[in-house]
Amino acid sequence: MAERKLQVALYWGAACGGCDVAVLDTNEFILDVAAAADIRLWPIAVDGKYQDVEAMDDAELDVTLFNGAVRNSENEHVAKLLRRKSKIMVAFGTCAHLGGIPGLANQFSREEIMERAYLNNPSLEVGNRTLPQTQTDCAAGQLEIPRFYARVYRLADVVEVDYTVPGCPPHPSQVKAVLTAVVTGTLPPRGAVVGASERAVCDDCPRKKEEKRVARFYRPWQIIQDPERCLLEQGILCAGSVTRSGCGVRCPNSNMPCRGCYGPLPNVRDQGAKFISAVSSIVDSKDPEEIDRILAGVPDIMGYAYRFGLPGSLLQRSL
Amino acid sequence: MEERRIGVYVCNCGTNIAKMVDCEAVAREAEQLPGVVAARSYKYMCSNPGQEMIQQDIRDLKLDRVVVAACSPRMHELTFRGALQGAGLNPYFLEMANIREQCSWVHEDARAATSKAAALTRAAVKRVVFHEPLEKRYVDMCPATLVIGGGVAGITAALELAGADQPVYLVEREDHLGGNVARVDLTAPYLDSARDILAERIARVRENSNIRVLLESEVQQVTGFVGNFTATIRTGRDGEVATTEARIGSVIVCTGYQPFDAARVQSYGYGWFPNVVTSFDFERMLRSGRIVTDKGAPPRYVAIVHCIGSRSQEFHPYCSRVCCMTALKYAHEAKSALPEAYVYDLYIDMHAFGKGCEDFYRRSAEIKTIFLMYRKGSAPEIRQAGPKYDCEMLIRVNDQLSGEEVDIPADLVVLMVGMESREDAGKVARMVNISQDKDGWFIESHPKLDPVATTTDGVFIAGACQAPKDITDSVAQARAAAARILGKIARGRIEVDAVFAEVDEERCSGCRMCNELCPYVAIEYDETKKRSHVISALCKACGTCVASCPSGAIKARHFTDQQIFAQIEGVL
Amino acid sequence: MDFEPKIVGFLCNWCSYTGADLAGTSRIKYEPNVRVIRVMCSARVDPTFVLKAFEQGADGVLICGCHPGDCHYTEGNYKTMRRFPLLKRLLGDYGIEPERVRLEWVSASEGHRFAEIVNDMAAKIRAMGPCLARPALTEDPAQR
Amino acid sequence: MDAEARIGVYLCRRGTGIADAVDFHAVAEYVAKAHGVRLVRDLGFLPALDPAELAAEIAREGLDTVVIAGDSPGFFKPAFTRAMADAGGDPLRVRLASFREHAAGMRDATDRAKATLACAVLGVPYGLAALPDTTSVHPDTLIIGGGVAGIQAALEVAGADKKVYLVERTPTIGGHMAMFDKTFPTLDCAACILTPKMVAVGQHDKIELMTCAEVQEVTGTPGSYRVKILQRAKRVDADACVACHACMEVCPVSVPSEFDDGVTTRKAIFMAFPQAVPNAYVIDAEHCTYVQSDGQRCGACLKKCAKEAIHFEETDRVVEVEVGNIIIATGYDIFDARRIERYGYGTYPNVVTALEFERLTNASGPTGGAIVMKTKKHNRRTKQDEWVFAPDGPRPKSIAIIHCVGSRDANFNPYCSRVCCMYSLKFAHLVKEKLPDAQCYEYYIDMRAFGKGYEEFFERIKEEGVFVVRGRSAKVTGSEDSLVVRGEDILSDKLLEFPVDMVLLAVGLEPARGSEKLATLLRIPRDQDGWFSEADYNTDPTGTERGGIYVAGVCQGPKDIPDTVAQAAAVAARVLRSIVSGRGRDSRDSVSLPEIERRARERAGAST
Amino acid sequence: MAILANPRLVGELEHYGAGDVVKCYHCGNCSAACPFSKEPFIFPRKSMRYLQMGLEDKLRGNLEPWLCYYCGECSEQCPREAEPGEVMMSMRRWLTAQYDFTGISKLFYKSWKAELSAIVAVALLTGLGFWWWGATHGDIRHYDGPQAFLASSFVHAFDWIMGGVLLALLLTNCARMWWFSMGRSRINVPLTEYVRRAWLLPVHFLTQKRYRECEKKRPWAVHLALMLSYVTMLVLIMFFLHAFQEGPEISWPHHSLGYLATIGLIGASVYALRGRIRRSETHYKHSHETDWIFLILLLYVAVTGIVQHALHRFGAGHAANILYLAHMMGVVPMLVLEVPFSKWAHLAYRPLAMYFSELQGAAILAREKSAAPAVRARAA
Repeated sequence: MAERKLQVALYWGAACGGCDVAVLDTNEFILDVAAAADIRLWPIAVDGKYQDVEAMDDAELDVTLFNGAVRNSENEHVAKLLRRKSKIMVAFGTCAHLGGIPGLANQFSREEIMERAYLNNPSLEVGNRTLPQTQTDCAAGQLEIPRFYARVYRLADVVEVDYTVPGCPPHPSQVKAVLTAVVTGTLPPRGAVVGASERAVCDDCPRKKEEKRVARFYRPWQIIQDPERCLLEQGILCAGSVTRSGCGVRCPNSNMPCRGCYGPLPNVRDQGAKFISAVSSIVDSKDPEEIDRILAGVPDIMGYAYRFGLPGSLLQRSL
Repeated sequence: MEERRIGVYVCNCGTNIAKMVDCEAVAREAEQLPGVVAARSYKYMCSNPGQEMIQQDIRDLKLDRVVVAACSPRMHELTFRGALQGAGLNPYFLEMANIREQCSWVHEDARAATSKAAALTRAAVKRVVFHEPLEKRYVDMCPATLVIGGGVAGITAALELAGADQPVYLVEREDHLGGNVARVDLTAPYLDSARDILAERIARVRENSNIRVLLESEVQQVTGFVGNFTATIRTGRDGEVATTEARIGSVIVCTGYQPFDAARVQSYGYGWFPNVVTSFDFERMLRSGRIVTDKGAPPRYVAIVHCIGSRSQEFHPYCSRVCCMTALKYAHEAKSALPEAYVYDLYIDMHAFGKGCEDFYRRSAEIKTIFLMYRKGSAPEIRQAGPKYDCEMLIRVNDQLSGEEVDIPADLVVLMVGMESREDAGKVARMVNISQDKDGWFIESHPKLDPVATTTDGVFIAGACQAPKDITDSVAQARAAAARILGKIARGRIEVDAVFAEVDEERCSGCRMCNELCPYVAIEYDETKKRSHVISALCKACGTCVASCPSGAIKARHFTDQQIFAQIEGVL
Repeated sequence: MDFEPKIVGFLCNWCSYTGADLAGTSRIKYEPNVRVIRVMCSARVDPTFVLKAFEQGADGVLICGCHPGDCHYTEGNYKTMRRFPLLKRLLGDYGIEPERVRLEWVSASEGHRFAEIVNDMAAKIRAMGPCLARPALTEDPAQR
Repeated sequence: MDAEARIGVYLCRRGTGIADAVDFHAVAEYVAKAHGVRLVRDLGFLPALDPAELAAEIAREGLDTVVIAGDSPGFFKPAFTRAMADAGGDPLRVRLASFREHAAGMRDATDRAKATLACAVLGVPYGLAALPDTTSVHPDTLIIGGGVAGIQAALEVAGADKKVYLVERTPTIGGHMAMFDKTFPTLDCAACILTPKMVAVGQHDKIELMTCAEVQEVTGTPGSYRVKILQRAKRVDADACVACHACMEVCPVSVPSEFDDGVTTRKAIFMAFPQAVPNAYVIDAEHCTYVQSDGQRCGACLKKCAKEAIHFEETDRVVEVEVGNIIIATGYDIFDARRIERYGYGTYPNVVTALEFERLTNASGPTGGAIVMKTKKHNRRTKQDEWVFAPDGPRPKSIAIIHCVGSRDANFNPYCSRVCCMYSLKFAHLVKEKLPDAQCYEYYIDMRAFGKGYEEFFERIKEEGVFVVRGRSAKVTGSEDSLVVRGEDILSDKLLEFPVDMVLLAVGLEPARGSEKLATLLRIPRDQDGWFSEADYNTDPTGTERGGIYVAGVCQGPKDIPDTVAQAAAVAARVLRSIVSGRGRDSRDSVSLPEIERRARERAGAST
Repeated sequence: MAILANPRLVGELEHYGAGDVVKCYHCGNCSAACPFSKEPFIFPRKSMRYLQMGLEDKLRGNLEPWLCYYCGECSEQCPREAEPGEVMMSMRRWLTAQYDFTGISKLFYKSWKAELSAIVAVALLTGLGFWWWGATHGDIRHYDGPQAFLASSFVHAFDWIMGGVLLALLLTNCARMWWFSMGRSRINVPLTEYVRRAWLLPVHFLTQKRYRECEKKRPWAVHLALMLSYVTMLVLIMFFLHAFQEGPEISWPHHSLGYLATIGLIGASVYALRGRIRRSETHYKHSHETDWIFLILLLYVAVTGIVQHALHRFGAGHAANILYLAHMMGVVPMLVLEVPFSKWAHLAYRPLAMYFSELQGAAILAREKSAAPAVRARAA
């Protein structure tokens, strides 16, 4: 095995590029990667064409780190292509894992999104009514651009995923961990989440946890928080308890509540549902009106519950 | 997952189910489900042959899971669990589909009912796949009992337990024992002295070293679980307050009733007319030997009005059960103390149902009590009599027996106030975790076959706190409660249900979300391990913590997410 | 064929399930649209169950518990009560009409009430038509 | 004891049976000698007393305490209390010495009366002074009667790991409740709640169930009774029998079914009902051709039984057991409606009793629960026309339910049977449920809907459109297929003559046959109506005069199911109490008069 | 307007024998059991209710007690042993007292001693008066003829005077009865109806036909025999006294009737007395003092009458005269005291009540028919 260099592809679907940055954030480790592996596809850093990939034998690639969600036909096409060419398909980062921030678009229909982006956007030139078309005839012939799907999918919705590396973006240490595991052949059983904890962020969170009773919810900027005490107990909607740890408690350590990017814990099917269940359970009132009043302090419930995972939720999208 | 071998049994319940549900079709449909190796329908699944059929199949077909589609699991789940156990299968490998109470009995469209029954059965099959073997556990039974309320029921229960040499804490709020019976002079229908009855029992209570009587005391808190409760009892009034911590195994709630407030019924003018009194006011008069009007003269006309606050749309719909006989007792007593007086008795239906009661009713008539029957809902009206009458008041009543509206003279009107649940019954209910019905009475575990137990293990109810009751019925109930407790004491240990919640410490992140949610304080947080865990004996398996655990680290045994998901899939 | 809604009912063991049983023992008739899943307490009803039901094709979900103050587990139903507003809002955001999810208090003595609730809910949902959550999930990949 | 006490003793009679058993003259002489007694007056049979006269006498004699003694002294108490208050005395110092309470059925009623009076004079509760001594207790218990009371008591006692013998006269336990369809007011099905309990009894390893058995002789003393039980031959081995019905199918004998109250027939080899416990066939020797012919004829079942469970050679045998406690739970029989000719029961086929109707409405009954009228069928065997309930029989269009049949009636049973009102309402509901168009009339005197949820049930029945007629109907006239019920509707002031298709007689309850014999056997008293007398109405509704013998359920007086169950459990408390503590109580008559006197004096001394 | 209840009425009626009325718990069995109880007169329960409650006016205007013949069916079935039959009987006594304006009737019913004293007084007065007249106007040894001790002309004159007084008393009482039951009541019966149905009066009087509707026929037969005997005898004496006084040969057309009547009187009164002593039938179970007095008096009069007659026919004129005195000492009190003031008054009241009730019933039913079809619909 040692003679043959590892064949690696990195690809981004509907993504912000943060995951790729996270790979680069491994700093000099990337050189070790380069030494140990051939990076066969990495659109952000390496020139490469789809034809090259198509030309590969099936399973020629050892591993593909696929970040980003599946938003359009190109994403799906490439995902399927890479799946065919790879021995191991890794959903890399929250977008691939659960849909991520792009997944929030699942609250809206394709038409609403198009309308918002191309017709009804304050940054557009007045009067412009141009909408992207999948096929456009021009001087060069017929141009084809990918079809914009009705909703966002997780990578797992379109192809079989072998491993998942959660995080928005994954912590550089996870990137190291997963690549090391591939190189050393110490991968866990298929289907596992790699590089993250089996417990919630709270487990790693150093803040002091006591009685959980909340009589009012606050946005982080609304109060001066106690840096020692559990944010939720202070009324700040922290998703740490419903979120897999592995991030190093970066947000709470920065006095910001956890937003849940690492996704639900292994035994939890729907992160958002659990989030509202847990958070509302600790509302300190038995009076229906007061309960309503307290819970009114929770803004944008969909956004809070599924900031990183609407396509991964049970219902996946709004109707 | 290994392949399951599931048996499905569809009960016809005579025609109870079969009339509306095509049981055979339900069985045939179930047969198609994965894992199902046998599906049968039978006339009475709960009968001995029915149970034996299941047991036979378990042995012959090596079943490892059983689904019974029959009546409500509240009815026969235990029966069938017993059957499984009898065949050597873990009793929790059973799931029931309720196709009678919630299907055949409530639907009129046989096709829809059958398809619903099939869905419910399918859900049960899907669920049972995930059932886990559970074992019952045993905990110690503390022989001491806490009796809350020192009325006749409480005293009886205490004496019964103490008579078997078991320690009892008898807690009474007042400074004396006896409760409402202590306010009564004689008892119906044999006109025995209530005072004598109590004197004897109280003397026995005092002489019994097993009974610790705590007067002027209130139970503040009851924690723990069956066999192992701890009660905090606060004794004394404002000044000197002592607190007793008692370790007890059972609780009998005998908090009794409170009389209905007669002033709430406008037409009787209680509180307005000085000579309109309640039954308890009248008892006081009888006990003092001074039955007089506000003018100090013995009344010439005594009127007794039944059903004050009872059997009414406006106040309490129920019958208070004892007032009729008490009213007849008053008729006797009034005739005895005031031989010249005329006694009227205004009733709706005469509830003289107990032993000796009909005879007492007859004798009340023989001593010339004049009975008038008024209609439920049209209460008699009382007004001041003018100077031309030789009486204080006139009662206008539409007598149902003659069809005439008559005025009857009255110098003294006795209102038979009904019983209502005590104002603070809710507090007691919450303290010992029992429920109240719409009228505030404590709810028994089963109205027919378990009239003294409650849905909370180790907590019993006796006497008029469960529903209006006379002395003899209260006494019987108090003893019945004592029987339950003695039975447990005799066995020395108690079975604790195998169904409870448990924390998977491998998954618990110590977020402490659940800690405050548990009403039984069954969840303990380990500061050193930074993990929570459930004290299973305290757990009542409600599942609150399970639903809220953000990590999914708490499992409700027998109600796991997986099982319920499967069930959801099944019903749809 | 006429649309017959499927309603999943989560009933607490002590009050509502008993109440529904009472409807049965009293032979009170109601629509067969509800399929009951028994839980020990309404507080066991994880919002996930509700989403799961819609995912599986339910047209409505009914959660019944003891009346506030009556809970067999003292205050489990208050927890249900607390969870419900956010759940409703979440479902609203999902685009599921509020009439499709109901939280009702049904005591052990309210067989009639249970029947009325079921009938009312069945009628309303029947008028609304099927819930589209499941069809949306099972759409044809070609239609993406 | 107050040395200066001035006590007046008044003897009075109200004319109950107990008064006759007591020698009032002797009692008066006895009490006159008691310390502090200044006045003894025998008032005889006065209907009422004049408080003014009494007050004058109390003042004249300077009495500070009055003791009223007699068979029902309570009646005179208010008069004396008033007299005491009027005379300026302490109204609380009026004491009662009731002979009724403590003298019922005693060997020497006069001695008991004396003792009661002695205690009252000393101001000591009789119950304390006369408390029987403790005895040691055998841990086993005998329960006579396998109805719901017996079942409940058995399960309670056995649940504490104590041995129970449950003796039942018929081939199955379950009693009347097993025959019922629904129970009021919740309408849950009786069998559904009872059969699991029956199964539990049958399966319990601490309960020795003896069906077809009767108690024959009881000897011994409280805490250790030796009981001879006659175990009648069942002639079928219950363990071997699998209740396959094969034997029944070939049995040529057909007799009215007791379980269906005679509305259907059964065979000579039979099982009372499919859920019977023990779930096995028995042979009714009285009707079995084989047994009656000494094995000369028939024997068809014997040949048919594949499991060879039938043993005709089996004979009655006597089993002797020793027990510490005996619980009587023999229940009731229903009033024989034939005794009231004017209702036409036995004459008109469609005049039926409540129990027959109970079987008719029962899903396991002759019509599968359909309410039908009786139709004429020709019986080929007897060559006679018979009126039977056939499943396809015509549905009645109107049904009248007559309450208080045999109850609340000086000519029959003066007492109220307590359950008839509610079961009648239940029937009305069932009629309305099963035949919504049928008219249903309830003829009642007082609607005794007193229990938890009962009144609400009554309201519901009225809403369902049942006509409630306040007035007992007096007669049923008509012919085989048309009936007229004549009764007064008091509330509407009308004399109603309704033509109806069916009349349902709400027959009352009577002590079970044989309870007289049992009372003699156990030496416990019965009241004037034949129910077993409880030790004390208020405070000991389940005890009897004899130590270690208890009554539970209807055999003590009519009762509904919840009250029966509560009582059965209450008895279990007594039994368990004695077993757990190892101490029982001797019979009430074990304490002699001098002993009671001695203890009362001791207590009186102790209390001052 | 509500009526004021009078709790004392029950106590009052106790004197008339209605003591058991308090036991009634109004099951309605009696009204349904009674063969006469028909719309709109449903009894005896309702009457018992008026009594229990002390609705005196209602009771006073109540004709129902007169509709009852005391067959005893109600009392036998009564579950409370409230003796409705006897209560109706006592109400008849009370009503008799109410109709009587003199108050004598009330006195007699409340005190048997008063009645007995009055009888003895009247008997003595009669005896003395007749003795004086006889002694001054004739010879005790002569039964008839000019020397007759008590000539039929004299007796006849006396009869007619006494008859006139009795009739006056009875008629006023009957008028009062009419006033209580018909005149005062709000049910208006036109005069033409009174005339149209007047034939009912003699029919009921002579046939007692309603009594025959009772299930038991024997009481009716006995009662009819007694009644017819009495009337026969009364008519014979009032109009054919001379035929009786003549003799000693027997005037068969008159005497045969007289013998029959005597047999009827003696037979029926002996039967009734024996029944009351043995309490053989329900309606004999309870006996008011006035019942005894009446029966004994009746028997006495009948026996003295026939013995006197025999003596006369056998020529023992002396003895016959003495016995005649004794006979008259019975007859006069019986007629002047029993007829207007006691049990015998029902001879007039009962047929009147039948007559009135028919009128009233027709009026009530007609009114109900027009006023409340809904009520009837429900009953149907």
